[in-house]
Amino acid sequence: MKPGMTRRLLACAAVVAGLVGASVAPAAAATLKMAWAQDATGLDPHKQTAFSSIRLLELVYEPLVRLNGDLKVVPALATEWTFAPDAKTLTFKLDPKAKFHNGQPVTSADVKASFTRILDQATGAAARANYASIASIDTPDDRTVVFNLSQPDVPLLTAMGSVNAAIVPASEIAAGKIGTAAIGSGPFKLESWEPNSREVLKANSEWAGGKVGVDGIDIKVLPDENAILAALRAKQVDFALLNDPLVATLVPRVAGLTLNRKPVLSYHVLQLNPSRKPMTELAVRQAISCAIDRKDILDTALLGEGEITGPLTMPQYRSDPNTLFCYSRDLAKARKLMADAGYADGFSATVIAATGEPPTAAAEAQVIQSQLKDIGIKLDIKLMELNVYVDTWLKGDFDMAVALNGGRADPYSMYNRYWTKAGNLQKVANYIDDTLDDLMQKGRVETDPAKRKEIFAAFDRHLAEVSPWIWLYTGYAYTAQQQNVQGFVPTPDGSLFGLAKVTLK
Amino acid sequence: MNRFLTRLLDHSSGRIGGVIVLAYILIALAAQAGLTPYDPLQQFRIERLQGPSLAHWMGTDMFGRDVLSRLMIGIGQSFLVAFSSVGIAALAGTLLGLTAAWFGHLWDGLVMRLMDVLLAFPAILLALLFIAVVGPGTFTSILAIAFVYTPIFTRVVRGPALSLKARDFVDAARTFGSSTSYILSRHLMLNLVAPLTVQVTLALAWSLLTESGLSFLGLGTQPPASSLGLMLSDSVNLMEMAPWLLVFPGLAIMIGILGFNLLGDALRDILDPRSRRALA
Amino acid sequence: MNRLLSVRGLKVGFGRGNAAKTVVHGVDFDLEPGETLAIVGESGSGKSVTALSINRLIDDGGGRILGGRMEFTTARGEVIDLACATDRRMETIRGSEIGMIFQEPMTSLNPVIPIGRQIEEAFRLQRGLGRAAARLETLNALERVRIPDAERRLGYYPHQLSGGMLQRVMIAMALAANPRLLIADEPTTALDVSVQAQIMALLAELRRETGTGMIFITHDMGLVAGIADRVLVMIAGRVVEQGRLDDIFDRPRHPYTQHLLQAVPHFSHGRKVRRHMSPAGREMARPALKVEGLTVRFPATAGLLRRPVGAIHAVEGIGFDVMPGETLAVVGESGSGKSTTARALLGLVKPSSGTFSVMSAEGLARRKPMQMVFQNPYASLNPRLDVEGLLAEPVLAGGVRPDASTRQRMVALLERVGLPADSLRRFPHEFSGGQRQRLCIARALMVDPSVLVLDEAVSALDVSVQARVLDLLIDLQNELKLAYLFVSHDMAVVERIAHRIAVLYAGRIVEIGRADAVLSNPRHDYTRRLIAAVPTTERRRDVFRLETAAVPSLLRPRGYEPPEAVWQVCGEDHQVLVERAAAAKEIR
Amino acid sequence: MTYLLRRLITFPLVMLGVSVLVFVAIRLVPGDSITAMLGTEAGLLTPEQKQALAAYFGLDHSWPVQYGRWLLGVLSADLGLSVTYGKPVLDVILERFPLTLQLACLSMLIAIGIGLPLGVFAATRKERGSDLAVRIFAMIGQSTPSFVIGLMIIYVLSAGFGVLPAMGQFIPFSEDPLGNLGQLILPSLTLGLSFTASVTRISRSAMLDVLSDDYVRTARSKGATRRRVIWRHALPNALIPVVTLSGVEFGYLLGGAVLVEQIFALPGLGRMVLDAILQRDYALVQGSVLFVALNFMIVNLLVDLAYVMLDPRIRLGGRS
Repeated sequence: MKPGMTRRLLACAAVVAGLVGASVAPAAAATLKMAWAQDATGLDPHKQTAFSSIRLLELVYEPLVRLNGDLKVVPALATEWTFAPDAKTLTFKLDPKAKFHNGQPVTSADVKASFTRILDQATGAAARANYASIASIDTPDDRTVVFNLSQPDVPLLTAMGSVNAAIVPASEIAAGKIGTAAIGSGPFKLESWEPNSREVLKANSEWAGGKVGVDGIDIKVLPDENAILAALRAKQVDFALLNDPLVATLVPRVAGLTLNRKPVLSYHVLQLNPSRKPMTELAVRQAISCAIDRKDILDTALLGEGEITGPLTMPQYRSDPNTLFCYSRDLAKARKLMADAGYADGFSATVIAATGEPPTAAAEAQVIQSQLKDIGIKLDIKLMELNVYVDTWLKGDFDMAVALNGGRADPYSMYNRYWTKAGNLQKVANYIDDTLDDLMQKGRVETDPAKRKEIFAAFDRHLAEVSPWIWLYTGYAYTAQQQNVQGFVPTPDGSLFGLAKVTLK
Repeated sequence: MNRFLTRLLDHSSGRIGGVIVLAYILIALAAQAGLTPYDPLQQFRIERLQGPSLAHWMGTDMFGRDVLSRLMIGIGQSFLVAFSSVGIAALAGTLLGLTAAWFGHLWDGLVMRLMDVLLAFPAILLALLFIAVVGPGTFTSILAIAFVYTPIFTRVVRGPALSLKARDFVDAARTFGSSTSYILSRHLMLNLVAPLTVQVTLALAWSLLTESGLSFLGLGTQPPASSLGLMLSDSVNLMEMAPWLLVFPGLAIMIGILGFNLLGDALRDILDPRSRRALA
Repeated sequence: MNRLLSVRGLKVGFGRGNAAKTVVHGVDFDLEPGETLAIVGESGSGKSVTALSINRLIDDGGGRILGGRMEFTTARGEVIDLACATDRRMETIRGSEIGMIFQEPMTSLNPVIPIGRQIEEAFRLQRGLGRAAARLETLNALERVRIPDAERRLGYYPHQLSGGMLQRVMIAMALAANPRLLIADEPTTALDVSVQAQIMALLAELRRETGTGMIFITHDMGLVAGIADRVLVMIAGRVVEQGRLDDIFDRPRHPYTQHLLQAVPHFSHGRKVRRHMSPAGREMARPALKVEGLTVRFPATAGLLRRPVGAIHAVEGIGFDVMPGETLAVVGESGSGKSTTARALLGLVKPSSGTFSVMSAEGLARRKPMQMVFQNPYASLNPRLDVEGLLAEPVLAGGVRPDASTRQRMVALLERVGLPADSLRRFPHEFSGGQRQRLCIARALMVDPSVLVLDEAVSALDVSVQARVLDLLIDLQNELKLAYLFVSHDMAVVERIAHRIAVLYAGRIVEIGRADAVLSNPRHDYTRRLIAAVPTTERRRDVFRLETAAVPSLLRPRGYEPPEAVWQVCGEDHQVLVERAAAAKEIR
Repeated sequence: MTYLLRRLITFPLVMLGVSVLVFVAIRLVPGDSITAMLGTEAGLLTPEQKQALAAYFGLDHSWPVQYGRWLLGVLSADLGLSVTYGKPVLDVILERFPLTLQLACLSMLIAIGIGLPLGVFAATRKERGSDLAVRIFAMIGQSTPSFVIGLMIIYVLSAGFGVLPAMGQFIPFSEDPLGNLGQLILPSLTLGLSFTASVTRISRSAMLDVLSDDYVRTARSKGATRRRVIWRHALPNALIPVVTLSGVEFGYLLGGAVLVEQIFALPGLGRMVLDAILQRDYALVQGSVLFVALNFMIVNLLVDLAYVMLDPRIRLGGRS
């Protein structure tokens, strides 16, 4: 290339760079610029259950109580609460300072109206199942709400900490505007929302929870996580949510970027379908459990980004994985179990997984496939678009499924849907076990934390041993931030509520 | 046939394109026959994400699988998708275009409006919807790509078929009382081979691209099988950690498409009577 | 030195390296100012290449001048060697000193630019005129080439004008800068005979007026006789004979020139017609083909909803019969309906009314007793089938599986039409035009027809080849007692082969009868005009009359039925259509 | 002109076909709006709740009834309500469309602006070095998947220079012309590269064809220079296939350059349709596909119009 040519090319590049650079306009100093890959799918806090929606709604709406970084129940709209000893009445005192974004105070009438809405079948709130034990609601005064329960329900309190139990203005409910306008009482007001593109949040100066650290949050939806990383590099965003460990692990390599990782409640699991042969055989399921090398999957598919876990993933209830059945790979035992069950030559099965949800699903399936090959099980991987997967999953129409299932702060709320006889998702789990049902019911009634812990430890052990599913590990919730972002506290439920206290330097 | 081959070999881009395509086909066949350095599915998980070395010429992927072996198998897979989808589309398109041109009137209108409907659908959406309905996989992406290309082939065939229909030798055949099927197969089809061949090679290049695009969206070939597009999309997030995972399949796609394009250009030069006149 | 052009040892080749091929091997000639030189030759003789070499357009076509000199005297008296002038120099010579008109006026004008602008360009480029001045000049030029209504036609696009009009436009363009030399490369070959006559007349007149020297390239000796001062005959890139017109025509020395003048069909007003069948014999025999009231109309539609507005009466009430062993020539110009007639008989278009019947020699209607040979032997043979496949098709179409006897018949027929017996495995592109037409004839004869429809069957062939194919056709007719329906526009060819002639004009037969009668004593006005327009070697330096009669529109309103035809008999087997006006007069 | 009008008549017919196809196809995809919103939590719904949600999403009727209602709405320019956006479908589409339109226009500008001169240039230097160079460029441009180019550009810019076009939100040209161009120039380049390559190739071969036509020789015989012949005489004729190609490509681009929009995080129409499919926003999918189809056909009509402008043979019909 001639020198003149080079100069001209450079000049062109400079023009392009100038154009590109010019577009990175400095935003208002105290507005947090944020990016995530998946956007909320709706604004109705009672109906939206997807993580992507909840993360947004938590900044706008508030429930009565909230879970802190250690999953302890802490005040939100309610300043105090009491459980009757028989665990059949739950009383809340509301924060007198609490106000909705429209200026109205939050009263017990709003609480009653909100829960009435959740419990109304016509609303179609999926979270209703968690609050089904509420028989009636009394409002002795503006500040007091009394929930009368049809049966003892200790996990209810923790369940109240979900944004799915957010308190919305009774007037908005009456006007039928929930889901179209977001009037909550949370730290931020939703100023505009362009789904799958951007949202603008403004700090709520009248928030009862204290002063919000930033003037607002400007959220962009960048569907490709590489683009998020690039945007971080180019300082287009201050703060970002990341999903894919392959991308997240690159963050610390970039000067000036910090990666926050927090082990989460949701768990990666290989779901077996115990109603399908030969997974009906306990020995076969156990053999699979023994043949799986959880560390190996974690290291390969997630680059080691996670923690091996049993069924219970919350810190208070978690047991040492090494005490659980076959948590270190034992091929000899696995082969023997297979032989005992009459499947010495193995068998063929299909494992389903969703494309991109989690991003590691396909990789996990491939490692599992390779591991199970060692005991003669021939796995076919069937990747499905997420909704197709969910549809199939809900019908229980699979041999095995690679899944990332959501966790909850309370073991009962987390698992009653699968492992109690009346569980809503019994047909997904396809496994009925008296011991498990028994332990679950005990845990629901027991109010003493120490005893609850014992009950659920037994549950944990038994579940791992009968192996209807093969629990693998929990991953991390990742957020990445520039140096100027300070004070973010991540929580195991992946909540971004900590943004309320973040400041920009 | 021999004359044709000589002319192809005399044509510089035909020579290069032919060599590339032939090499790819040989690689694909060799891989099918098991002549890969390693089992492409074997996961050497302790050797994960290693760069190119003597043991693994193109390095290893995140499962410790040999990239070269997977590339070889992947070429076969991509070619399978490309050839089958284009084959189906060419067949369906030829049938529709030929009959539309020949019978005309209502049938022509019906077929062409239907093709308009398909063409008016954005191609990638058509493929997306199709795959969403049937579920992803090799066979589905073959059908999806075929689905997208059928209207294009229909148009490509209908035009020349219409002008062939008006040619004297077709008139001559009609004066002999030759049957419609005879005229369609011997007079029209035989003369459509040239434009079709050109279109087919170009469509092959396109479908290689489409296959990689579909795989990038997670809708193409399913793991652990490998195709060039899938290898590319799998490695996108590892781009910085393991660039060789992106570079080799990327190059393989580029060269493959280049091969088809060169071959297509050469065939156009050789088979197109217009350019032949220019040469004479 | 006042010679206009002096060419010495001109050698022209195409391609480079191994593929290099010389096509003109040393041509010499001189041209005086105002003189017309005719270069005569058949396709491949190098005549067009020679012409294109003079203004060096051969460079654009991939050719190269390999040697020789071409000394050209410009208007200012400079002498330049065109063989080695630079491209820039040539650009000032082309158009201003040397104008050129081409064979195909339809494709030689830019389809997307109005003709006015194309002519204007010539004025602006060569005479540096401004837009308004160029426009004025253009108008003058169009009037000079007798384009009526010139002002309006300036905005026309080429496709809106007929071939004759376009060739006038080309001439106007070529003469824009009053060049000293005009090269005309087969300027009338693509045109109808009466249009050809007009163009020739125009060229002659303009030459007289402007004193332009002209190189006229043609294959037609008849045209040469009309216009040339001197003649140069070429074969395969070499000059075989050149000299003054009269010397060449009266005392041709080279055998090829002799052949061109004698063996090739030239029109001679019915003096060379074939021996006729006696009228008595005609009445005795049963006609092989009998056509009555054949009418073909194409619906014409207009507007959004394709509202029918009437019909194109392409063929209107045609009737004739052809005896076994007899040739009926159907003559007419483009648009006269002669091809439509042929196509209707073969079932390629559906007649609106009328009947026809075909009888074989034995009086039995066979499955396919009528076969057709098309005009263009290049287009009527499927290029992807070998000869065996081509010849087998009529047999297959008859529902017979080709067997050994079919193959024998193929070989015999190939031999009969004069093709090598080993042709079966070869493909059409391996044959010359004449051979292909022989192949077409063999194909038509495969199923033993009694009637052969020959649609301009020799028009696309070189003149000397034409003669041989005509001889073959005549031999075959005598041998097999075939009835020919010979459709043609070429009076010279018709004179050679026809026993009887039907003249078609605007979809109707206007005159029909014995060939000698029709040709020597044409009675219908149109027939007379047509025959007058045919160039012959007998009329030297004859100036054609300039006239511009347009073919009437064939579009008729809905429900229009033409009046009954009234025939006037004017001799033994010779009748002529009485035109309506005349007929009305007679009845009165 | 009648030809164009006749084309217009087939519009509704094709649109009807498109509407039926998209309506049926999106409903054949397993998983519905409810599972799309709730994910696995949908399993917790009671039958009554399910019914309530089905009514909310408008899924509580048989397909023909749903289709009929939707079609009636469409006829009165009401494409229905998007459940994810909570807005009329038409509003959502019109919000997203400007970006895609601009992206497509810029890509086309780049493609024609670079491809056409390059193609013409190569044609006039057939078989020479520069022709070869152009052809190799065109080949490589056509052979590289656009997402690879896009990813490379993003990586090089962000890792190498720490700059990046503004992502995530569309900066309208009217508000910030420089910012708008800065945002769209790279995606347009990415998108336009293969388009440029095609235009180069098509214009080269069209030019070669035209240059061997008789009227080019005529123009030369008039004394026109090579340049004049190429630009004045040959180009208008060579443009016809280029227009065809551009029309088809432009139509596709309007349908959304999904991959490029995804990579550069641009909220365009293509990504919106993709999201709508994933979120089973039936009304939005139907509405936007219909919209895209309409665009495609309008572009085709424009191409026909361009033919008419370019080619008097179509404009004026046969001989007058």
